[in-house]
Amino acid sequence: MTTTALAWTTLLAPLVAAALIACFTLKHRALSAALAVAGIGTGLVCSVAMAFRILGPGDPVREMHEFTWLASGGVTLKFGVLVDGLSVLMSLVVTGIGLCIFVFSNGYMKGERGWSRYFACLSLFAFSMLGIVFSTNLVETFIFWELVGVSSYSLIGYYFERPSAVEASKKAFLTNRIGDFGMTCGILLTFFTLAKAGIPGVSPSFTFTEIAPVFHSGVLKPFEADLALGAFLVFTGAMAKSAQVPLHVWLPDAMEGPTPVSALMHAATMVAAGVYLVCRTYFLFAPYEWPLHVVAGLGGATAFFAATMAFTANDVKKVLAYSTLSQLGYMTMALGLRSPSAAMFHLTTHACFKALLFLCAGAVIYGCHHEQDMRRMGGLRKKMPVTAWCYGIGALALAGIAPLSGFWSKDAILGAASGHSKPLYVVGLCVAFMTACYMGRAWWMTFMGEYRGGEAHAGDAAHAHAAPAVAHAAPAVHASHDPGHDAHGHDAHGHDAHGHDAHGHDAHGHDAHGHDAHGHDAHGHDAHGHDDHGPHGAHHGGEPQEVPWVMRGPLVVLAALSVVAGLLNIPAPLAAHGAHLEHWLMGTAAKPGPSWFPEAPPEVFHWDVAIGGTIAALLGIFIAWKFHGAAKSWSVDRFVAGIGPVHGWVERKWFFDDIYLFLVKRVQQPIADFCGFVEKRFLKEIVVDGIAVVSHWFGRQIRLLLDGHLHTYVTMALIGVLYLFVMLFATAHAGPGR
Amino acid sequence: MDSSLLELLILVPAVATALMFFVPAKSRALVVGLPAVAGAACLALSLRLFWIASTGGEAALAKLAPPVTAIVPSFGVHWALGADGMSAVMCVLTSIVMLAGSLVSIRSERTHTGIGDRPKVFFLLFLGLVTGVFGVFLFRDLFLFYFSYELAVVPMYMLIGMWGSTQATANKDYAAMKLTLYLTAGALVALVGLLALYYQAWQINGKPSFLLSDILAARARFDAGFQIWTYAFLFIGFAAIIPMWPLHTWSPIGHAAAPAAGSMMHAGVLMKLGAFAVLRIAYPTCPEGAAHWMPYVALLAMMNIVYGGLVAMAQQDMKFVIGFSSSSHMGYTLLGLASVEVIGCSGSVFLMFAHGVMTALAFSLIGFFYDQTHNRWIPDLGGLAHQLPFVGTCFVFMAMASAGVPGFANFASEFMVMVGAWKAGFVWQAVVSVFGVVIGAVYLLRAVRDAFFGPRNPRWNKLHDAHGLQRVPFLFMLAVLLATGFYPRPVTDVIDAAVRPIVQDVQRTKTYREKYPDRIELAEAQR
Amino acid sequence: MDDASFWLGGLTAVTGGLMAVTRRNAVASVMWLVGAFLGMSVLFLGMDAGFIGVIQVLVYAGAIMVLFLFVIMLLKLTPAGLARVDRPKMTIAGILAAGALTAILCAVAVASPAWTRDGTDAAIRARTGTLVQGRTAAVADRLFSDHLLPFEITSVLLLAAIVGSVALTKRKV
Amino acid sequence: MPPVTTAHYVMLSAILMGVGLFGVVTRKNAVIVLMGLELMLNAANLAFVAFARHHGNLQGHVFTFIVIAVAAAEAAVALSIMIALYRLKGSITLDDAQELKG
Repeated sequence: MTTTALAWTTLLAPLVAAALIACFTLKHRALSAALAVAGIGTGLVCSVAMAFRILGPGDPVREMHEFTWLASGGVTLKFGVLVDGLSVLMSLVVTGIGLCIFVFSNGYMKGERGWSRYFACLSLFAFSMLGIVFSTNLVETFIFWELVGVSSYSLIGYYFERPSAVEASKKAFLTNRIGDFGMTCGILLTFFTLAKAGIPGVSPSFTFTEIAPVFHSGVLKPFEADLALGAFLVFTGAMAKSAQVPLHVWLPDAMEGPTPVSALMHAATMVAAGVYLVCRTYFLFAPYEWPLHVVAGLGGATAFFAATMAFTANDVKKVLAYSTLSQLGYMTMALGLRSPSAAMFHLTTHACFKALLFLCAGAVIYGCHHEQDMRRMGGLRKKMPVTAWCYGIGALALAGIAPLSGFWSKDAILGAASGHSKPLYVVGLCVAFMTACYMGRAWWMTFMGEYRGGEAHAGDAAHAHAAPAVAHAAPAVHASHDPGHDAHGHDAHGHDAHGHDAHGHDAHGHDAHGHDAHGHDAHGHDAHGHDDHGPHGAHHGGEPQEVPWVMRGPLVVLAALSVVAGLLNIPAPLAAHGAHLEHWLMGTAAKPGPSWFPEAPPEVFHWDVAIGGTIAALLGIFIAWKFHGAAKSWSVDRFVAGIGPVHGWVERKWFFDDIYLFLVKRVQQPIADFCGFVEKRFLKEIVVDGIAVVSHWFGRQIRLLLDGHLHTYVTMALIGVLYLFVMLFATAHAGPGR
Repeated sequence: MDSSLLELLILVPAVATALMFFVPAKSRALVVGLPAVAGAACLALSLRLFWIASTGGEAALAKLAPPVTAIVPSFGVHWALGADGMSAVMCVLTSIVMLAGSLVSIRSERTHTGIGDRPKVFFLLFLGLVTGVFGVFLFRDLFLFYFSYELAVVPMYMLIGMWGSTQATANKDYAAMKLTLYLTAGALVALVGLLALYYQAWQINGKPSFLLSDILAARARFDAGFQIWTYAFLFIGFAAIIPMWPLHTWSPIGHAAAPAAGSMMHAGVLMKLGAFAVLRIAYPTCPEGAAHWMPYVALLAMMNIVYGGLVAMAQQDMKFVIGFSSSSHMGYTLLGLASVEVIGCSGSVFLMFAHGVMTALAFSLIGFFYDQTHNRWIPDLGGLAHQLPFVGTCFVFMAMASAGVPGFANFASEFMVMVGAWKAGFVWQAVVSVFGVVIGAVYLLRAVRDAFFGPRNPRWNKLHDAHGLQRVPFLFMLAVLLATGFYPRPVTDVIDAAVRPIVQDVQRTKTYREKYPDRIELAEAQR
Repeated sequence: MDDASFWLGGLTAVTGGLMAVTRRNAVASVMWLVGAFLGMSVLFLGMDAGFIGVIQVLVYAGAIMVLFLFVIMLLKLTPAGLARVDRPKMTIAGILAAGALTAILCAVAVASPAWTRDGTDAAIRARTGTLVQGRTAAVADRLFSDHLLPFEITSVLLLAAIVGSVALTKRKV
Repeated sequence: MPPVTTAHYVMLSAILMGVGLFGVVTRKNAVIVLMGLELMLNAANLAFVAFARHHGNLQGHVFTFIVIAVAAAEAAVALSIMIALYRLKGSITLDDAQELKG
């Protein structure tokens, strides 16, 4: 198989899987899961094969295969695959992490109703994401960009009976649409500016390999303003997908989807698409200053704000969501600091440990019977040892503790920052500190101390009303019909019905079900998942327990990856050849043409940066231990009181949601209503119906002539005849004839 | 068979209409089967036509045209048929909607709101309408063209008036009257333009002839002023059916009041006649006029897109949402036409196809649940995906198509329009049209959320999902959208070949060159 | 042209007509109308239109008027129903219009030299070479040659009229 | 007294037409109105015959013959309508029949 054929296979295998599931195996759970896993597995195998071909010690190669997708009026839109170091790396990330998560889903989604739908959407997502990865041109990228948005919509809104999930999916889609709006404009602006420039020998094209050289040739000087704007507009697409301030608001809400989805899309891969896009189109940005400054600034801001928000989150997933935001900010910052390879490196390591963390969170949620509130966890280290260890590794990697993978990539970014921009370096250090701190907080709240889930909470009665009865309308039957279910030991833990009683559902005929012990997978999706939900009336029954191996396996694999992924790019003094990844990425275009990445000195290890970052991380862990660890010597409440209103701002997520809500409710909807008003009251009732009323009035007047009396008609006819005669003779006599 | 392909395309629906008179009204199977069979036959013929177009190009299509025969020599009415890529695609669209429409109507037997009563008359009118539509797409004689145009428009009055909805928001009498008045008034305005062409060509050629080719032969001697004013009449007349803002108010209520198959035909095909006629008649006969007016039309198109979308956002009735979204989407068609660029106009034609199928799917789905719920008021619905998983899934797909998601033909066509508009220098209009996609997503997702998602609503527990054969039309239309969306090139190549000479004609005019001195020239795509 | 028959017939016809449309008694109207028709017949005969003149008496004065009489007898007409139209404005307008129309037609007839100067017997004979004789045979000759189709269609019309009258007057069973 | 010419006949025809019209316009009773109509038809017949003589052919006669036949048919149908009307309304006053007014 040629390399491009491998790429095509990687790309299409998940699509085929999705199509097969949608068409044939909707009713067969095992088959659907097998197909999906097979699809992504094929992708992984092919990616590995490609990696061996592309990423040799010698000069990296680039291979491409394109066909015309649409051509009209001199504009040709093409489709194809572009295989080089960048795309192969990303493809490895997507398929590798993807495979882990697909497998994990087999356990996590046990008993869900839309099992096949889930796997079809997951496969569709993998297809779309791989499409971005292998895309050869801006339009193809955009197409898959949108498809990623769609599959994300379908997965965030997976629990479509839960209004909050539907709302979140819509928010994600629309926010991404706003980014896409900018991106479309950017693509068109770039394309037509190039067309206007009329560079000899280069036909206007969307294809990277064709337009990239032009940007480095310097002939585009007169069009600098337009092209810089185009680059920025392309970045707005990345801004939405990679959740940069101010288009980040969808990501925390996207946690409404099943946890594996959060792991795959909203942590590891999809949100990295923005970073990947900027890397892929770095030639658009490299020649200009201000777009990259904006990128760096927004990245820094995102990193910082998101990190603060992570402190106030009590949902085990939301902490990770904010952390994702923050890390994406890091990557974006690196992009803005002209070190895309550092960004890609961090993307890769982050994908490993963030997927790991999310899957651990998923395991915790699963183990705690769909409890997501960290305040009612604790002590899980003893009950779920594997999960806890994995989480610990992931958290340390995220915090950037040497020699785990996160350390190396974070160091690369901090190194770039210290070289280019001191303020951003300070921000980077702050974020490193905060990251370690909130991850420490999450660790101690979740895994250390005593289990708090079993305690009864005040306000049960009040909560009983808050839990919508609807949750139970969904049939709580699947688990009990699932033969494999017992093997996981759920029954042993007895999801006793009392947990439901606390919700006040007795009146809903619960007893009739007789098997509500298994209801955890179908009920109560409304009842949890909101960190502002306050204390739940009761947990969903039973003690937490370790998850089955189908879920533990991926955790272990990802944990191992999180440890070793840093090896990809150990910088120069520490490794013999140094910075392999950088070599692959930087050298991507060394042979076929001018580099797409800016020329930069090879990454070297800075001891000062490494020590600074490590100190910040250790300090963060220490402070977290002081607040949340066994000692609890410092009080969170006193700290909150100390910082005054800032805590409130953080809790309100720095008011971004409020601003958007205001825009939607107070700006967009009134405009729509105004247009509706104009349509109904003005256009329809005044203009159109007005014309009708006027003609009707005339009709009524004329109707009076037709009074039903024959004589009137005869007389009128007579007058008409008379008129005709008069005209006839008058003209006949006037004319020259006769 | 190829030699009489075009005649057959006209005759099959015409003969089916005639046969329908003799079908016993009691025999439900025959009454529904005849249009379905005719639809299948038309689809086969249209696909054959499309195949010829895509393998042989315009030259092969030109050979299909039967010899021109004078019907009324004294007035110059001729039996003249002709097809190009544009008409081939539109014929395929019409056949798809015709087939799907008749298949969808099989279901309505059980209910009272569909076409449960007097199905024979319904399908008689339906087939008559289709005959007219095929006539518009295929006749190359202005008289027969206009005749077919009216033939297509008038049955809609009865379809809505007799089988329409009686809801207060969409009163069928009001809707039917409004639609008919608008469309016939528009047709009359266009008639002024057509007659102007006829007389002008008569004076130049020295013989009366409604033949499009005769008029085109005389075009070289039409002066610019004549072209500009004639174009204004033609365009405004045809714009009423597109429908261009502010002539659009008949359309949403027309959609809303019509029965499912009627809405499908109406939104899916009828609305496309206007833009088709502009490209077929107005552009070639009055290129100076096209060059002169189109920048202003681009502004109105912008209005269509944004205003239509915003009004759709303010709607609560499902059919009105789709209705206004149609008027928003047709804004893209207008913008594409206004761009006077090959890619823009091709995009318009492709969008007509894509939107036709998409909107037919939308109305068939709405019809499906409306037949059972008797309710389209979005706040009353909710959670329908629990009871109607299949229909719900299709609806989500439809909404995605409508929101311009890649993978559906709508995306490709709208993107072409945007490229065309930008290329023509209508940068702001293009930006606004891109933003229209965002607006579209807002109201469509909102409609999907409120109608299909959310907790199970026990009020709708008695609803039946589509099963077995009932799924066929929905899947069929969805498959068409996806197939052309995944690989649009076969369709766009055919359209492009037909549109290119028409547009290039306009681009060669004096007016155009004066208006766009710094036009971006792109190398023609290598085929 | 036969002057005497013109003045006699014309006077009878106009008088009969005027009386017919002004009588309050419907039967009297019919009788006056019969008189008018007889006058017409005289006019026709005076123009050598023998066939038409006879037909006029047979069909009009005979058949049609008898039909009128029958109907009037059947209908029990009340004097109120026979009164004049009681909306004077419209009536006066009608009368004025009718008068004006008549006046115009008369003026045209007088003003047209083709009808006055060239309308005498001598002038007609000089111009056309003959004065047509509307005898039965001559009319029939034209009727059954050039005008056969209209003639036949007339029979269809009459048939339709017969069927129509029966259908209209038949009582619902 | 000048000799009678075609113009005389045309004038007579016009006068008879006027008389018939006068009847149609002034009378309420459908039967009388119908009589006015018959008079108008006759006036037209007169003109036909006069012109036939004027032009020296028999076309006018043929036409008159057909007009008489049509008049007979018309009278028959009209009178049956009147009978139907009378049954419906109890009178044949034209003002009573105005169902189709605007």
